[in-house]
Amino acid sequence: MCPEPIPTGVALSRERLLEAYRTMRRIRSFEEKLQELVLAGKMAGFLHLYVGEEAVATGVCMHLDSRDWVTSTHRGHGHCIAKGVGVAGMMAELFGRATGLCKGKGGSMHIADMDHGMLGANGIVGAGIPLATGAALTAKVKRSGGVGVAFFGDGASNQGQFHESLNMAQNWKLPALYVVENNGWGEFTPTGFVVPVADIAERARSYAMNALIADGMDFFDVFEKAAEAIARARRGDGPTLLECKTYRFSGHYVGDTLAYRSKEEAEHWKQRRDPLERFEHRVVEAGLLSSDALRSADGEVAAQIASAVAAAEAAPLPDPTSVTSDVYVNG
Amino acid sequence: MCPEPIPTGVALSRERLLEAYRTMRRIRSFEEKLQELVLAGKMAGFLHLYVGEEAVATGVCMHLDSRDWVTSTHRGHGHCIAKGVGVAGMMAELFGRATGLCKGKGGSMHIADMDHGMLGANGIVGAGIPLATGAALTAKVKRSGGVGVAFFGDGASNQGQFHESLNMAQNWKLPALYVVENNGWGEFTPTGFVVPVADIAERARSYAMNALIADGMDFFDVFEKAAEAIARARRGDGPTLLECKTYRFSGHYVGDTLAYRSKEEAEHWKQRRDPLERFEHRVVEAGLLSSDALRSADGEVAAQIASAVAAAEAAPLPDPTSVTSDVYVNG
Amino acid sequence: MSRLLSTGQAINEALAIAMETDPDVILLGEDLVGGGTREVEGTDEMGGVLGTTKGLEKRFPGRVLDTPISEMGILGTAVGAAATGLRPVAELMFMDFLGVCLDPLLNQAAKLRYMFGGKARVPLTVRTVCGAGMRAAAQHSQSLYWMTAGIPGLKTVIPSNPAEAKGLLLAAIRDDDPVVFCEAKGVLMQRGEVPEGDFTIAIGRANVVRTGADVTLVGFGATVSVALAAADALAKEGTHAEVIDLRSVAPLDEETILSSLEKTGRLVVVDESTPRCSIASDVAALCVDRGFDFLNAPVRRITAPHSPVPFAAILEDAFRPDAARVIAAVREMG
Amino acid sequence: MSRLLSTGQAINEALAIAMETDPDVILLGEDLVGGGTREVEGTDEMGGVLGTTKGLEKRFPGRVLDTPISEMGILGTAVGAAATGLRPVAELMFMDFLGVCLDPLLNQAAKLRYMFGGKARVPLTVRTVCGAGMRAAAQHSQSLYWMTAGIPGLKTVIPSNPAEAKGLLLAAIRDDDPVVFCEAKGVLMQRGEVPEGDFTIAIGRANVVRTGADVTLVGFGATVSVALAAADALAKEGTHAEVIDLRSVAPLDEETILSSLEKTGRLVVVDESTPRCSIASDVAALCVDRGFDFLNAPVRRITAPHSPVPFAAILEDAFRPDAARVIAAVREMG
Ligand SMILES: Cc1ncc(C[n+]2csc(CCOP(=O)(O)OP(=O)(O)O)c2C)c(N)n1
Ligand SMILES: Cc1ncc(C[n+]2csc(CCOP(=O)(O)OP(=O)(O)O)c2C)c(N)n1
Ligand SMILES: [Mg+2]
Ligand SMILES: [Mg+2]
Repeated sequence: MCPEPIPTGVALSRERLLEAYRTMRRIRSFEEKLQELVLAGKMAGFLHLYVGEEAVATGVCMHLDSRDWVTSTHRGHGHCIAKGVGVAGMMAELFGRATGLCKGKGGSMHIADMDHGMLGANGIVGAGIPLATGAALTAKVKRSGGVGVAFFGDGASNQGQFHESLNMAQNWKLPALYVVENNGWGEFTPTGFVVPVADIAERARSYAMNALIADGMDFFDVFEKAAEAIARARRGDGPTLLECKTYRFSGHYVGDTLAYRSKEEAEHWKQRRDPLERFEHRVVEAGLLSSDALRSADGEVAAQIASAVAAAEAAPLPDPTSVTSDVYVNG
Repeated sequence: MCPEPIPTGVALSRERLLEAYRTMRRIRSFEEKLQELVLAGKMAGFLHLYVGEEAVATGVCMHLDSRDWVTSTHRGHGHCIAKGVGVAGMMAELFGRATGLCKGKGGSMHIADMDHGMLGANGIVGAGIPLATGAALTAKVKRSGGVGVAFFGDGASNQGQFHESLNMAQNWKLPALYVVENNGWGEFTPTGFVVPVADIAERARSYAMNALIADGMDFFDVFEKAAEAIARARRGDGPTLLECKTYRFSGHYVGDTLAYRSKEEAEHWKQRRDPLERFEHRVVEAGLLSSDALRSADGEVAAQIASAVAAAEAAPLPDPTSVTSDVYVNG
Repeated sequence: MSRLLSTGQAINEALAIAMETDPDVILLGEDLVGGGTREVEGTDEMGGVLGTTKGLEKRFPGRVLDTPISEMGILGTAVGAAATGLRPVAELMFMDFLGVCLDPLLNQAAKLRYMFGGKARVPLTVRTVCGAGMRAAAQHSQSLYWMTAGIPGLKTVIPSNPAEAKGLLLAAIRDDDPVVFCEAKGVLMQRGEVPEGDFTIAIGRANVVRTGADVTLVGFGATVSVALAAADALAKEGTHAEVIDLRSVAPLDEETILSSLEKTGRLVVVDESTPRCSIASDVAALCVDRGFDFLNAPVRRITAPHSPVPFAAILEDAFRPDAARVIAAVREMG
Repeated sequence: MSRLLSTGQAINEALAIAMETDPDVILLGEDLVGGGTREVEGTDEMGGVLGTTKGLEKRFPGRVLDTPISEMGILGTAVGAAATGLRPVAELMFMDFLGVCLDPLLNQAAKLRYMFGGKARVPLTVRTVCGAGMRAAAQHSQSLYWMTAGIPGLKTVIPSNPAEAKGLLLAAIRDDDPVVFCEAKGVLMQRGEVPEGDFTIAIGRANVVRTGADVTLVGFGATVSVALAAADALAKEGTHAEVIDLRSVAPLDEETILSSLEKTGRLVVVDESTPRCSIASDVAALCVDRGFDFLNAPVRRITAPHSPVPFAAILEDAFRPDAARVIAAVREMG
């Protein structure tokens, strides 16, 4: 396979390329570790893994900083990591420890980090979309220069909240970015069964909104399209719907038998489109990063995750009486 | 002003033309009577009048029969009348009498007649849309040949229920028709402030749905476009979004001061686009109906409405103990 | 100094003070300004369907936002804005419309702080109109405060007169938790003395509006006047009722209710909502739990029936709890 | 004849019988079939996230409809279909999702008949999963039956074991009013004896599952087993508890509760929902109203705390009502 060229619009330093790779690898390794822990009975809860979709969160979030907010979904670990949330706090949360990011109260579907502009995973499909719209409204009213970014799935584009939020954002020209991660499936149902248009980006027309489509398995393509959309938002020119075509390598949740999906389909994506492999192939061929540098990044990430697991396992459980705290600000 | 030609696709008998006129006139006169009654303090409740929009309900419902269902909105009297609901039962309902269509329990915003395929006005903007979708589902499952028709406003097209219903209808190729009555306003806010596209019909693209636009002030244009859409639905070829450009001559509700809207705008529509006048002008010029025939229809309608008012005023009030009946089927 | 104002005017005043004193306060909702063509000669803003927000856009340009008819979007956006630094006041035109926008309250505003381990604040206020009495029928007349009161993480308040409306609304806006502020139609139509200037009424504290030793009447929102009317009538028969205005239905001021019950031994709660899973049931359940030792008689709940709200005046009047039913309940207690 | 089935299997059986006996019964919801590519070699249907609807599409082609993730659309469409001649069973995957689809229940299904003066029927069933215990945290664990129970025009039932699930579901589907059928997670995980064939359990009637003269324990859904465990432990101390399984939380079988209370004079209600505006409050309020003369002790409500449902096992376990708390409450009554 010939190496695909890196888009000319993307000029990233060695440092930044390594950062992109490290983020994608961190997501991948984090998720793989979770799968192992759940199957071994060491971790409870419903976990939805982001494996295969790493380029999307990474390509978008590399443009974001402390002014910006992201909202996420049930499949939220990747967005957290890409937005800079630490894996130690995340791991402790998933283990239900007092040291977890949410003191063990949130778990995978509600993991959040207000200090890193991460306004939460969300267990309600579509519910993160208006939250990000609200973050964009704050940015606009306060003239912070920030952007509100909602990540959500193809399935979520069938929710009323999608429709209402995008319409409002366009009316108000909010600095918002709507990233639809079209991974071809909503639970066990293929997207084509429930979305009668080929491109979800088409839906932006209902709001006269700017739309872009990216190859969600290609960090560079996502990075480039997101750059355009975010610059537009920061300039005050309004929101964008960015569709990233992607695929989830694993089941809908850890434990999913995958009986509904053909092995061939999954193998095709894994063998041909793996975003980490594609990234590596291209940066190495282009002489931008060495394999050695990447392998040593892999090692760092692995160590980081191993230590997150060890720390989480050693951390204290929450005090049962804390079940009634944090309901209100005072008490 | 030269008479506009009647579309060649519309070949209606004298009988049917008179029926169309009578329906439009019945709606107009009914609404004007209500306005008079409310302002005179003889009738209570929130009344939203359909004056100016008569051609829409009439042009669509002339294609419907007893297999078909319509759902409506807060502005529902016109849809009732066009679907064949009797004005006597309607008037009694609006007077809150025991003889009303809904025994005085529904009132203007909930007027309904299951015997005439009228599944209710609706006080919740957008809520009639999935109800009509459900009626279309029944028609499909039971192979009744029927169609489910939802009438709703431009404002309702900003509701999540619009989005979710149209998407489902297209996925299932339901025999449904979605008629958006774009009258330029949602309460006191111009449509352009909250709908960023010029044509709401554009929104059909989000679902790869068939879309049509009609001049909602022209009976013939609505009739022709609705014919196409309903034939399509009955053939099993799926739903259509039909946008009718129209205007409400009166306020949002009876009592509205109309301070928010310029008099010139309203006068323009009333003077130039009145659907009854345009209809009359054309059928008379074309020699299809005589002015005399129309004036005698006016007289019949006026008498019918006067007798509906007299009967309603004389009718008994509901028994106060009936407040707790009809909550459940048994009791 | 106080003047006679309508509840709507008191609310307008509270909104202006909140916006004046905190630049983070914004308003959003349908037709809050209205009259989008107000640049057009001869047209004007409307200031909401009831005129409550009139003039605010002119005073605070860019901070009063007209929205599409998209309640889920409005409340969801408001939650996001609240969590990221604004202090939004969202308007839900009628409380019945909770049907189309419950999620931002139920699953977002109420839970973000808890789910995030105490690390978020959602200083959101939702203003909404509830209650029967305007011939607006089943979908524009419900008293659904029991739904929001039952959701942990939310607070729900309901003033019974214009002054309370002003003080409670200012408190709600400044509260760091999400608060649902209910404007009962029966109260919106009232006028009353309203103090000038900036003041708040504490959320979570009931108000004893009339003292008496024979029976406790608990009301809130529009039923406070019903309870007071009953108390007047009962006084003439020599029965002295203590009347409590809950002001806040969540949190519930249990202590004020219990200490009145301790004194009177008898209690009637008047609630204009339907009976099941109601504030009335909670008050009665409190009495038979923590107040058991004080009870000398059954606790009666005077509520609407378990029915939708009917349209016809004669039916709607039969639907609404009135003083006659309260008086009869007290008399029956002997 | 009866066999040991899981609650999910019992539900599957009830759905098959309902579809077999009435061609108007259809099912709709997300992933009810699933595996849209099931024509593809080597793939299969899923039959819902919990496998409850497995096999039904094959048996009743065209009558099990997979939907988009559009709960408002699903329920609204189901209401329209029910009013026009079908008898739909719609699935709401988790009851927490009421947040995004309350309107079709609150303002449509519950009210059409009344608003139309008794001239409509809405024979809709909504199947949904509620309750904590699966480490699914705040947005997938709520017990929101109090919300639907509070809405006039709806019925809400909740079985406590597989056999009840079968009989109540068949009754719900055949009922001409809209019924919300709650599948508590704690019950879904149970197995039990289930009679074969077609049978129904009357909606609105509670079941006395254990008789006793000392105290009444009222439970429903997952709390029936909690009450029974408490009754076992109390029996060892010589306290004989009567245990009532409500089966239906709306309508509420007041007579069965009151006649038990008349006998025992003491009552504890166990409800896994949060406390405010709960079924527990309604039961307590009933006791202090119509049951006042029977009461010998305070009525205790054993519920979850007024908090969202936490994720960590240790917190979720503390959140859920358990037998120990019931036992302690009874002991305290003396
Ligand atoms: C409102 C709501 N409906 C249904 C669900 C159950 N559910 C969780 S994830 C999911 C599929 C989501 O599909 P998509 O949006 O494409 O995201 P993906 O899982 O593919 O990343 C569903 C139906 C939910 N959590 N919330
Ligand atoms: C869910 C909901 N939101 C708000 C309202 C209040 N309301 C009643 S009519 C209306 C305007 C509707 O505009 P449109 O859909 O264009 O219909 P039109 O009145 O122009 O016929 C509004 C906002 C409502 N009834 N329901
Ligand atoms: Mg997907
Ligand atoms: Mg309009």
